[in-house]
Amino acid sequence: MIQLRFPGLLPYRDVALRVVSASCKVAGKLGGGAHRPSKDFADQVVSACGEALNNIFIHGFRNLPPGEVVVEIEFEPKRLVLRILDDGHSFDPSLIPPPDLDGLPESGMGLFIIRSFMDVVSYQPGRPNTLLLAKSF
Amino acid sequence: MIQLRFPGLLPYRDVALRVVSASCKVAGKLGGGAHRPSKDFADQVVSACGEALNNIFIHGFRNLPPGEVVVEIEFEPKRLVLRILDDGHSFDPSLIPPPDLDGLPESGMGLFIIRSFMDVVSYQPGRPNTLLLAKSF
Amino acid sequence: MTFSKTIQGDTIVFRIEGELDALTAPELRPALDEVANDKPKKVTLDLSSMRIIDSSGVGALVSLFKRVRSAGGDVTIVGLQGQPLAIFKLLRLDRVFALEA
Amino acid sequence: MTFSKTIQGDTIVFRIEGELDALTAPELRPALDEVANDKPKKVTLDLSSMRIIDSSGVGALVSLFKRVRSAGGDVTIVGLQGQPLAIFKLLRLDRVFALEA
Ligand SMILES: Nc1ncnc2c1ncn2[C@@H]1O[C@H](COP(=O)(O)OP(=O)(O)O)[C@@H](O)[C@H]1O
Ligand SMILES: Nc1ncnc2c1ncn2[C@@H]1O[C@H](COP(=O)(O)OP(=O)(O)O)[C@@H](O)[C@H]1O
Repeated sequence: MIQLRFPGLLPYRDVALRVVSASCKVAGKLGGGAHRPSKDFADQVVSACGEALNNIFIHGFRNLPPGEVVVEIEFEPKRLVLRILDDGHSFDPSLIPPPDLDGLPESGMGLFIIRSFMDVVSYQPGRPNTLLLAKSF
Repeated sequence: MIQLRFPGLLPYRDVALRVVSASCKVAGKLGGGAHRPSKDFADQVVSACGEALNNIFIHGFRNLPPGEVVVEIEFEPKRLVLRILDDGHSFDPSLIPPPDLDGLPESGMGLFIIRSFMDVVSYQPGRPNTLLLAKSF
Repeated sequence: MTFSKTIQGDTIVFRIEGELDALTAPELRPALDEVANDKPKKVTLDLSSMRIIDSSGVGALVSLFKRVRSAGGDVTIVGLQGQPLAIFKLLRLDRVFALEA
Repeated sequence: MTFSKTIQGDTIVFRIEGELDALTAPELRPALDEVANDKPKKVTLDLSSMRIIDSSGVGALVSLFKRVRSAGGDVTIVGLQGQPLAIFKLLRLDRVFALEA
């Protein structure tokens, strides 16, 4: 497993996403080549993870001193499992409707991107809040 | 602080170095611009950290099941402090002589690179072994 | 993220490089406002060196698009590839912007 | 890391891209052995797209250099920049290899 801990501030977004994309390449090297995540796979996982992190930085720690965020990356033989943990505000993702793309929205697309690009999206509110994301390759 | 944990295997080298170089950019963003690490600074820190990791992967875990490696990155106002922790074999860096560069060596350059590019290099054997590297910018 | 603006005939060519995300989109807003306020006939967004975009970055570009269009102008995107292309396709923006390789 | 070899007249142009490090240097060794075994008069190493090198990567290139030179040949490096340039300067290899921009 790869685990990254960092302060819940937007400038750390890039650090976390670099780890996610580099991890996808490692999975390819370790897997021996038969089954390796593609560039498209990595792009989609990075996109989803980036939106989840934005939400924690912007909504989760709104009016709070930014706490630590933890990203855990685990590769099963044909699947990536990502866990994102934070101690910010909890929310209920089931209450967030999909955006009306025809209306050309300028926000409210984050969860849609996460759900579209990942196979599994499961959120457990608590201390810490845990977002589990998984995707097969 | 940024903390990364990963298995002590060569393929994870790139993941760790991506974190180090992305962290140097974050330091620039957070610092407000007055005093920020340059590209040359990041190149030198990445070089030193890469050699230290190689040594842990290759020498530290020689004949051992590879354990977890921890990289901790902390930015003081004008200085980067890096801590690399591993549970592999310990060694005594003071016994390692500098390479004879005129002889065009093909190995034995790692510690020289680390010492040349960092201001502070301090190794504490133990469980874990702790290598502290620091460099002002 | 870095950006640059050049005028080519009746077209404003606006080039954005690197990361356009929640951190950097606010830095871009004033320059995009300026483009929109010029009420240009044609805007070309050169995204060939854009490494990554997120929903905040998309929001900034969609906002520009709406303002240029409502003033009777057109926005064309060139060079979209990699992660930004994946996001544009998912959000069906390839039907909104004129995309050119 | 990826590499390619092309012949231009009496010169072998060997291009190495990406990361040349303890992980990838062993993958390069057989191809470098082949270059050395050809006993070429001139070898040009194109490192313009090399992102990062470590002491293992340097070791592989120095080994090639020694073998080419002992067979009476020359090795020139072009395009060295960024982190690899910093390493070559530190190890004073800019005095050994002919470096060209
Ligand atoms: N980690 C979080 N903590 C608290 N609230 C959140 C979190 N993530 C999302 N939300 C809520 O869900 C809404 C929709 O999120 P999203 O689809 O990412 O779009 P946007 O962030 O642009 O509003 C947010 O506006 C916010 O109210
Ligand atoms: N983390 C480590 N654990 C055990 N031994 C080490 C470690 N790092 C370095 N050494 C010892 O120090 C020697 C010199 O290391 P270095 O200068 O990096 O060159 P090289 O790794 O090419 O031999 C190594 O050959 C090894 O014997």
